[in-house]
Amino acid sequence: MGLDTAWARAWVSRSAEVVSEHKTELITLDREIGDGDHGENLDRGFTAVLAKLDDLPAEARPGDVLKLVATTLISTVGGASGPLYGTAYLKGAQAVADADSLDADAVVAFLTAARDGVVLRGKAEVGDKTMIDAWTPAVDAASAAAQSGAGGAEVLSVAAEAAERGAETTDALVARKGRASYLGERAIGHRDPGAVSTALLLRAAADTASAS
Amino acid sequence: MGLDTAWARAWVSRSAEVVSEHKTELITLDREIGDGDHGENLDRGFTAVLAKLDDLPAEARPGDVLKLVATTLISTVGGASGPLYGTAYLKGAQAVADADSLDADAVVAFLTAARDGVVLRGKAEVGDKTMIDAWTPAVDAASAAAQSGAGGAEVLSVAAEAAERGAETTDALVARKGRASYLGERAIGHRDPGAVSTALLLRAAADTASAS
Amino acid sequence: MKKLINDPKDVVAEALAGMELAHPELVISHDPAFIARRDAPVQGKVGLVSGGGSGHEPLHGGFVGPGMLDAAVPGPVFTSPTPDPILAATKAVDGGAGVLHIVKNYTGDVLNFETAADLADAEGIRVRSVIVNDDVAVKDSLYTAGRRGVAGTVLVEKIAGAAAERGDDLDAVAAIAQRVNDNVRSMGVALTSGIVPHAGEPSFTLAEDEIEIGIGIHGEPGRERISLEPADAIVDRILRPILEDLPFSSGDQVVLLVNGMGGTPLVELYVAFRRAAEVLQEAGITVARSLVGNYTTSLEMQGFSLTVLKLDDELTALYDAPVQTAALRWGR
Amino acid sequence: MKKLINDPKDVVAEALAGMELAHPELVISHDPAFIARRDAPVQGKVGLVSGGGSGHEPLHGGFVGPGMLDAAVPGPVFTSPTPDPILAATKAVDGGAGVLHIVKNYTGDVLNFETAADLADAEGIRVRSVIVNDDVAVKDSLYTAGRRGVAGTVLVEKIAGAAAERGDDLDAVAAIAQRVNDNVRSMGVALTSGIVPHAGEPSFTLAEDEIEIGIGIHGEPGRERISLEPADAIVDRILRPILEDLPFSSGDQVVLLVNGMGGTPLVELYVAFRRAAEVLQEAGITVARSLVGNYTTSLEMQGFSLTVLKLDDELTALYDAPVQTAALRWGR
Ligand SMILES: Nc1ncnc2c1ncn2[C@@H]1O[C@H](COP(=O)(O)OP(=O)(O)O)[C@@H](O)[C@H]1O
Ligand SMILES: Nc1ncnc2c1ncn2[C@@H]1O[C@H](COP(=O)(O)OP(=O)(O)O)[C@@H](O)[C@H]1O
Ligand SMILES: [Mg+2]
Ligand SMILES: [Mg+2]
Ligand SMILES: [Mg+2]
Ligand SMILES: [Mg+2]
Repeated sequence: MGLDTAWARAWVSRSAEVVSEHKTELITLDREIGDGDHGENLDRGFTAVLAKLDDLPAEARPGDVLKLVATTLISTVGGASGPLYGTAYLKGAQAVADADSLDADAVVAFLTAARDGVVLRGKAEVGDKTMIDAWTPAVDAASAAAQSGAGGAEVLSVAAEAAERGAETTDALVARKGRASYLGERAIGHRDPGAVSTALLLRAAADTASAS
Repeated sequence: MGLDTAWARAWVSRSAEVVSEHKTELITLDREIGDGDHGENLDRGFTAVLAKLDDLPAEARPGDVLKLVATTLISTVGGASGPLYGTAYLKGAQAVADADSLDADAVVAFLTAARDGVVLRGKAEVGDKTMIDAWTPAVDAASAAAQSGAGGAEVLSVAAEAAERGAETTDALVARKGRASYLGERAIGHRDPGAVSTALLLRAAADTASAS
Repeated sequence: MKKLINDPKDVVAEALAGMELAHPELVISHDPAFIARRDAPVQGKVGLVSGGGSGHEPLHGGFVGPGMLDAAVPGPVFTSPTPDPILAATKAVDGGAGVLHIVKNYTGDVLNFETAADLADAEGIRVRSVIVNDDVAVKDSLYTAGRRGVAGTVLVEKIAGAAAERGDDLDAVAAIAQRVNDNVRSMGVALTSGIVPHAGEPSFTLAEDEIEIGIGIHGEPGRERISLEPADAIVDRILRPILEDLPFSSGDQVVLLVNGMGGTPLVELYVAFRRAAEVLQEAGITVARSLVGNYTTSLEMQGFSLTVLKLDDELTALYDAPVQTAALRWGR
Repeated sequence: MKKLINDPKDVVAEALAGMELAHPELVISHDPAFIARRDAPVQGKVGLVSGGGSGHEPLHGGFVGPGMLDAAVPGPVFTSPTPDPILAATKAVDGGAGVLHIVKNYTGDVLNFETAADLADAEGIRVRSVIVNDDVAVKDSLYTAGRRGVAGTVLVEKIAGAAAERGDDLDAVAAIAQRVNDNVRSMGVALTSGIVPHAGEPSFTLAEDEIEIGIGIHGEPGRERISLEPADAIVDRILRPILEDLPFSSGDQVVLLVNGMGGTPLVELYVAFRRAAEVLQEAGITVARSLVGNYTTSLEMQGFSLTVLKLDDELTALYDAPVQTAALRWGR
């Protein structure tokens, strides 16, 4: 079995679990440098996605699952992260729309399109202390791994690892996008909640991929 | 020298001093069962009276001094005590308008008219926990003393003594007039600020009378 | 104490100066202090004067203008003004048809307005007074200074103002004001206390989970101190004594005023309005007119009051008549 | 936390229900949640939609009505609404002349309105957006999410609303809204923090003698935290950056808005207004129009903001044009 629709469904289920498990942590991170709702927002979103998953037809492709995630997050999350994650999944889904199953190149295409979607909407660069600080290292590591011949699951694992490292790098940064940017130097020493949730979601992707 | 205009002026000066000395005490009493402004109100009033005292013509009678106190208190004190004390001095002044000097009967007439003025405006009875609980015992004691032949200064001294005892009786009472009435049983154990200020003013009258 | 003030003793004078700069349609007299309509006195119209201690804004100054008050007399914070400014305001707005004093039932207010009325009378101005006492929280009014005047005052001022504007004579305007008072009932609740500037500390203290049911607008004690409850339960608790008092009955048309005490967010007042309107509906009472907002405040107190006025056709028409003041405007 | 609510998660829905009962002149859609003029869509008129997190009332729902907004979209407290209700409101008010979105500059609001605009566009409705960013407290806007939209939003909504009402086309209304934004500057100060219902604790904490200069309306940090000062000193401190920013100059005519953050008594707002007006006068700037009150709040936060809008003849005429909403009414 490859990274097919069953995997995509499994990823969504695992994402909902992970977000719920880390809800309080994400809220706390967001309270420190934002407005304390990031965990609440994502949890509301993924709970809604989960509820809609059963409505998908049996013949749905991975891209259809990802598109459902996109539209549901957009219409339920609100705040900054709703449209950003929504666009990420939407653009990523479009990049793999025709695939019945994702190979390493498709995974890279998905991640790249997702990251580009976030940048398109949010205009953040690496170093701005946003979720981009997790997404971009993940994309870079994934494409390097794919080029050296890794399979889809391994590419996701490398991406998750890079996203986690990327999230850690936000500790030292002053924010230049999002609410944390008003804090100036006071944001230093705190981890960006969106970067942390990005790493959690990619880790969920990798875990479900290696179990497939 | 009897209770002439010089005495009336001395009484006013002493009243201003006494009110200022006891301002904080009156505020504290009023804070406990009212709104904490009684000392402030009276101090503002007697300061204004003092400032106007010099404008009185040399030929002014005691009644003219007392009328000046009345109109000035009315126009500067505000709250409940302004019109009440104002009416007291106004009616009292009218009762002794023709006298160049107050004998014992005139003192009784002054006190009676003053007390009746307060009742006319405020409609309180003895036992309602108001300044009437000081005024009425003072009137009663004064007229008894005058009937037994006491002089004006002695009558005032007896009145002050009775007002002080009267103020003390308010400790045990539930209020039925003024702001303290909303407290119900919670007013018990607190002394009425207006009864205390009445006793202070009558004591000032007695002290300056015996020094005249 | 954190307040946006300079010297506590200057608060009222400086706020008046601010009103003067902000509202060119008003005339401000600084000493004696009162606020009047620019076109006062309106010849042939009954003049309406209200006033009382400051700290309840927009009451009364925010209700001066066509269709409502001709003048408002602000005393020091929570302290009745003396008769002098009341007299001055009365003279300033007398257009020959006499003047109605609208007075909240507090001993200080009543006595100072009474004295001013006597003095105006001595100067040949006819004055009538209506005492507003809509607060049902005060139960045994025979054994107290009587029911307090609270947010119902706004409705008395609005409706009497409309009666004066349409040309009613002094007795008729006074009768309308009295009819509003007879048909309006209010009760309030405090979540926190306000702070009088010159006192510098809260007027009373409530524990972190306590609220005072039946609070007065100067922080006077109410009926009971209870633990914080959901908004709906609080609304039910203060609406019942209001409805039982008049009594209101099925088929009545009412004005429902949900009045903020100063420090409660508008979003919460609407939550309370919702419940109060629902309860009235269930009782067969039609909420014909609604007001939600800070109209009779107690400085920064958190809390609210409910006011219900039973309408008849005439009161409804007068309520609907145009009004143009800083804090209440409609029609025209 | 003492709040007049039931379940924190129901606050916005219950307040909407309250608005529906209190304001028959509005239409309330509950799911998706938005507030619209009863007569929407007005054929041939540009529709105006604004919205954002709740907790800033009367912004935006209190400004729906003739002469101002056609619809307002309330998100959860302090959280942007999603595109769905924004889209629904946009469709509900499109009278064929297109719709203007007035959006406060917060990443969440901007992105969700952007998405809604895209979706509306896909359905054949022309949408233009104006981002309001009047808060001068944010200094280095290149290195932040940019200046925040605060109380100046009220003036953008009022004046653009008047332009739409007089029949301007979409581009013209958008240009007027943009011109207001270009000429309006604000800055605020907090004495205390508000409490978000679902958070249950203050958004930030200030010591008993501290104030935050340059506060955002969600409690975002400002320029500095200083010791409490007299009102005049605070006004001077926040008025200077406003005046320097545009810059305003002698001879200018302005609107001066003294906006309460929710928990500051009106009497204190007038004290602040007095000082601000005096300082402007001394600088040769004429306060041609004034607003004092709670217009863009932050729940029960104590504090205030100053907003100054430089007028020209057209903006003045549009400002003066009739407006009939729950929280702003004049003319007609
Ligand atoms: N312009 C942006 N580009 C990329 N990510 C952003 C941007 N603005 C905010 N974010 C991300 O969004 C996260 C906050 O999301 P959330 O708390 O759900 O929304 P809000 O800030 O509206 O409350 C931040 O931690 C950050 O990672
Ligand atoms: N109806 C009344 N009759 C007599 N005295 C009264 C009455 N009401 C109040 N008082 C007196 O006035 C005093 C309070 O005066 P003050 O604090 O100056 O006025 P206010 O109550 O308006 O703040 C009370 O202590 C009481 O003695
Ligand atoms: Mg957040
Ligand atoms: Mg007192
Ligand atoms: Mg008092
Ligand atoms: Mg948020």
